[in-house]
Amino acid sequence: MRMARSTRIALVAVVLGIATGLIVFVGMAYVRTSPPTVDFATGHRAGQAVNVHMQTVGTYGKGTHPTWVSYLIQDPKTGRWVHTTLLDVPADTRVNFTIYQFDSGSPLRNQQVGLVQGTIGGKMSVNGKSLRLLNSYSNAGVAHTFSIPTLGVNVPLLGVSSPNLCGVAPCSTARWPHNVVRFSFVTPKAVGQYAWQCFVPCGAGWLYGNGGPMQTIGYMDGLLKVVQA
Amino acid sequence: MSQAISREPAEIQETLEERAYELRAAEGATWTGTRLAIGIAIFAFASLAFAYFYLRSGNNLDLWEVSGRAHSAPTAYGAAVMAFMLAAVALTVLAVRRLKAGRLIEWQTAGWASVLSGLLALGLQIFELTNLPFYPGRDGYASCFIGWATMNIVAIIGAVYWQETLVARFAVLKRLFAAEGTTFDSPLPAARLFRANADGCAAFMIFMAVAEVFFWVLFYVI
Amino acid sequence: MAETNGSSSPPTGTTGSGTPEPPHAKRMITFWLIISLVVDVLYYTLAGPHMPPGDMTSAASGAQFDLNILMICALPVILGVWTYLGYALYNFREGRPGTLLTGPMAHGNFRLQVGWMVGTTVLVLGLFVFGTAELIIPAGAGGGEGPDPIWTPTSHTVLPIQVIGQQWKWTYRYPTYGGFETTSLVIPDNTTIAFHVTSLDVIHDFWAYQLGIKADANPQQDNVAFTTTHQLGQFTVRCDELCGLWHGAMYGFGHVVTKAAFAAWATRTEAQLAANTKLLPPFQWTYVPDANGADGGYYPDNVDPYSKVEIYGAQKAKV
Amino acid sequence: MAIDTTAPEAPLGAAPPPAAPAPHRPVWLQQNVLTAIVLAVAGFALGHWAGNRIAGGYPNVAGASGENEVAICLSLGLGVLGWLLGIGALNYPIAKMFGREAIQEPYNPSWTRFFKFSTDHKVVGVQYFFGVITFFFTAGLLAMAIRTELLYPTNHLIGPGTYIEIVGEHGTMMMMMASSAVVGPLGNYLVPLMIGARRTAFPRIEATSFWLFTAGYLVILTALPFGGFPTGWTGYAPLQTQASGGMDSYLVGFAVIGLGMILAGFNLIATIIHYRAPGMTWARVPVFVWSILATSALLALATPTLVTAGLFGILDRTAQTAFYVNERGGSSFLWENLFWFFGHPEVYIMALPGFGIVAEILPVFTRKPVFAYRVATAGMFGVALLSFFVWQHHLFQSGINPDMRPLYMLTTELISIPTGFIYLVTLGTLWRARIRFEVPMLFALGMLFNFLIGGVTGVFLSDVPVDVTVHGSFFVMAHFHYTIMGGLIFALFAGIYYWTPKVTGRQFDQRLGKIHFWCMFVFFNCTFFPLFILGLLGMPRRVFTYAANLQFLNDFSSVSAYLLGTSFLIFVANFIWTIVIEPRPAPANPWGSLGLEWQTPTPVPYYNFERIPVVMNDPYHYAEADADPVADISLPPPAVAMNRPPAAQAIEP
Repeated sequence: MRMARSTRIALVAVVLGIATGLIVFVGMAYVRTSPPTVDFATGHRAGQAVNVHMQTVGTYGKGTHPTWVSYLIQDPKTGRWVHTTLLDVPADTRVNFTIYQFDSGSPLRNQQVGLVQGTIGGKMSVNGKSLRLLNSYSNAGVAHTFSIPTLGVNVPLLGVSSPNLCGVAPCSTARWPHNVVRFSFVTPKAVGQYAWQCFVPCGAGWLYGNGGPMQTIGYMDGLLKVVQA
Repeated sequence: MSQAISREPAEIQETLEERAYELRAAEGATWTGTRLAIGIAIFAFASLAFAYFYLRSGNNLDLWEVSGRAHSAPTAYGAAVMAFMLAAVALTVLAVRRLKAGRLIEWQTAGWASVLSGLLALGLQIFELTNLPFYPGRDGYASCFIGWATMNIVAIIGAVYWQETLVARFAVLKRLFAAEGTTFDSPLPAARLFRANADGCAAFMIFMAVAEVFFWVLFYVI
Repeated sequence: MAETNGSSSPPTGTTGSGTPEPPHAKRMITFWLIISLVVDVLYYTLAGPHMPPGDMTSAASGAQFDLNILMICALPVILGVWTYLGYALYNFREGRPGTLLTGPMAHGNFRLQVGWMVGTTVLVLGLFVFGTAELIIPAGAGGGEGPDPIWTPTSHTVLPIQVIGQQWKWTYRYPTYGGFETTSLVIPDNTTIAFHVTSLDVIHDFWAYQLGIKADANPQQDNVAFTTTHQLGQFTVRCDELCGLWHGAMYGFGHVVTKAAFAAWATRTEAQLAANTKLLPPFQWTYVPDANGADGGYYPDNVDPYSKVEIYGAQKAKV
Repeated sequence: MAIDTTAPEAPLGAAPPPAAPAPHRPVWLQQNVLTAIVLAVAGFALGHWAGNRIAGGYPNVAGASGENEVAICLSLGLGVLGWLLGIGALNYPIAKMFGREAIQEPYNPSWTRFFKFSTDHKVVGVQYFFGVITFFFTAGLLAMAIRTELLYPTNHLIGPGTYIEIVGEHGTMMMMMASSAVVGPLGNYLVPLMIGARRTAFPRIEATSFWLFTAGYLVILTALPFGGFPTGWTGYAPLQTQASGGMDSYLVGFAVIGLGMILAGFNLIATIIHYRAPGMTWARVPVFVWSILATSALLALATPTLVTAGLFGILDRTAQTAFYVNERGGSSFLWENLFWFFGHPEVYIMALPGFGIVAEILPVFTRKPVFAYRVATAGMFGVALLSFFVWQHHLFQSGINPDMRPLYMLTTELISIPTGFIYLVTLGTLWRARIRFEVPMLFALGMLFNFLIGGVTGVFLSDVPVDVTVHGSFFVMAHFHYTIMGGLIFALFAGIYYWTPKVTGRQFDQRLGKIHFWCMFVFFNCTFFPLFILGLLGMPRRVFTYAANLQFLNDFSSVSAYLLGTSFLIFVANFIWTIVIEPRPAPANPWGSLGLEWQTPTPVPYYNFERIPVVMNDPYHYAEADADPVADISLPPPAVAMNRPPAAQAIEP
């Protein structure tokens, strides 16, 4: 145990240094796992509607979880599909959503979410056809929903009935069968972050179909960040 | 303390009284420890029994047992596992009695036979677990059965290991004792502690017998 | 060592200076009685009426009353210990640090010990009797009472509302209005309500804060909680049992409205939602969705006689 | 039975068989923490490979979910096994199978002994101290992250998924740490010294408990890279069954820590019962030892339920049984019952040692005997016994056995009676005392202050009608932080400041210690008291979103939490400076304690006592000038001296 004082100081410094380094490294690595945010707010002019394009794919096809179902958002500036579910939108603004839905459908766990709610006019357009309700037990079922429970927004997305499904994102609308769902709503005046999610139990392989991608931001859950434009 | 402190363990000077005192403490600790091990095992198995009765009496969605006896675990295997374990227990208890009576050859024979019987039980239990006629998540019974089989494997490994270390240690000690010209029924510290340990093992084995019979009845009979 | 080693009550010692000890116990007790009385009266008059969860319903005002009674019992206990600590630490502090004078020898005091045990026991049993009465008389005090509540309200007109928890939102079914299912919770004033709380997946907990209602939402369990509304207004609903990613976002607001307004709302909503209500499973107290999801998978389907059910309430397991 | 000092009837005869001499291993073959790391990593990799080999072919296990729970559990399990193998914890158990005696490791006075498998209870105590502190500070950093996220009501600095993971990780780590926080470092170090023993009953089991504790730390840390677990520390099923890989770390980690807890309690029980020095009757056992005995009983008997419940959880997630899945014949209530059957004794595992430390320290700084000694022990055992009968008070609103609620309300409120005993004892000890406000005393008094609030609010929670409002809210959170952080951790620091001179021969800077106390005390209360109000105002636990009008209180709490965190830096600085870098030698008995542990030389020799002491009195006779001394430790040298045989005499089961 007999060590010179300078040795002890050096030892303590090294231990503290390693500890601090580890903390910073782990902290940064952990924070870095958050997906990027697509910005629809910067440069927005008051009174102008915002157009958001998203797609849903049955399997993302690459990365750490290639089998997971996912949403993607198109960056309005570059036109590239970003693997994220975080988006900035301006407050008190009409947002027009266009969702390209590439996944197959199924009956719902709770048919209540088959109802279109919270959109302008209480309806959506599916491949150009206006609808207020999807019966998930008929036709192609419901593949996903886009729901913001705290804002009362709920839009079921019709499933694709073709067996030939896109398996690697981003999916090309020219190549793969899909449904185009359009709807609009007005963002709240209060800035804040609003959780949105999918209510279809589409996390295959998880209990109740609701684990994995269904509980991971960047896949089937996201935040609508309402900011002051 | 005025005298110099001996910091090397080998330098410690012990009086006869201290040696005797520590021996009694070690003996007592062995007794308490083995009984405490039984207590710990009781709480673990009681949790399983609780799960069994909770799921059975709750019979959630009529899913305690989906399709009656036909899909339960094979009774023959269960009975065989139990029988081999009961034999192991009986042999252990017998062996300890022989040990105390100074019948060392008989103790050794019974001890090894107990280990062998326990290993057979272990093998059968593992084989049964990997060849079940039902899916683990089929119903409450299936779940509890998998839980029991897993815990039984762990408990049998523990019990057999304990008995095996005893007979293995005996083989070594016997040579040393013979070299010193003493025998195993002597009041030597090593002999006393060995007997205390063997006694504890037998006590644990008796608990195992109770557990085997109890859970056999739960899973194969009622 | 025997407790009888101690000296008479209150514990005294003989070491220390020759001057007679001041009457510590009397001083402390006097101060404690006065301050307890003052604080209790102040609490009950000033804070009491505003304590949560308010008095919107019978359960809420019951909870508020209980909280106040407990506070009135607890404040003197806390003040007593603080008084004692403050007095003892100030008066019995060692003036000359560094010296190791000894305090008086007092191994124990039999009468004080027995008095303490009797006192705490009486207090505790009193609280138990009070708590039990306050649980049973107001029909479960707004807490979840399981599927077969034994403490039920006396009112003959109870409005049942089913609360369905799902990862991650609450929906409500009104069985007396055709079983429509909605995301808005509207309840009538001056009515006894039975909340039947259940879940379609993991455990949630339905907490209607201002109503004084809290009941776990368990899968395949009907957990009933009663209350009678007294006031109009808005109340908060939160999930109070960690249920996954959006547990923190699983909140909403409900409204207590007049009976007429409620009837109008319910009839209107029933008509509006009729198309979807037809698609819903028939109303039941509990529902059995598949453990697997839409795409199947956690448990293998069709390996044993267990039917593949995917929608809530569709069918029970085929036995 | 342990007070009889006469020799056994028969002569000792031949010496016990000589053990194999300690092998002289080259440095690179010696087992230490580095070999443990290497084998742990190897075991982890092997388990991962084996898990994928075994279960990778089953589509239900590793198909669509893209996650093979079997591989994760196996890699964690084999990793722990490799860790134990590498540190040398399994050397003797394996050697035993071949009939070998234990190898007596050569006495190692160098600092390297702290990084090895050591059977010296004093080394294990110090190892535990650093383990506990590391655990505590890691989980404390996570607490800072929690408070950071709660700075804003709806804006998220950390993000909801990460937030839930951090909340669960913080809670679980703190619970794991707190269940060994006192028993590990202080219990293992001090109990043999206090009862006059040269060793503990099962030193290898004791050492194994520590290395399982460290393994548990590593396992629970892996939860973060595996994606965390969304259930909080209570791990409620079926969310548990649904969660992703981090949940396996939780279940395996709790099982590993649980095994360590069982072993630690097991060893201490046997030690306290059988290794008390001659004359150390039950009526002379120090209160701290009583508290450790009560705690150890809970550790050994309550924890098996946790391990079993965890095993069921692991089976649900890997073998796809359905213990906790209602739709398959299981029950989500089963986990709640099993978990809380462990969980509530666990709460007292964390509270009792704190009582023990405070009751042990108060007489020293009041120069008085502990007041009503028997009431103190009765209180501790009353709490320990009752704690097995209260678990459903966590489930008042769950709908489980609603008709039994009055019973559980009664048992829960009854616990406040024995807890009240502790207050009687501590307050009685202060009566007409000569109180010295040294640093340990301040922490002990702080514990009394905080635990009072924690205890009284516990009565609120036990009252079913009030619980309807406060259950699952920040009120509960504040309550158990007041009892565990305000109770146990304050008591732990009292113990650390009190016994460090004994353990290290060095003394903390007392002024810095006082600053540490006041910062910690004030900011602790500023952090957690507002949480009571938040809970009453309707803020549930574990949420990242709250009503906008609660922001001030939350921010107040967050800022206080940062300052509370900073106060620990004072401790760290004090420790580094006055213990490590500029050691300040401590007097042999700086507080003037009569305790037996202070009668040993410092540093404590390997065998603690040159002669096994003969105890003549309890260590609380401060008031009596003519009282018998606590123990006679200066007996004449033995008439027949003999070298202790190197073989450990006890045979471990």
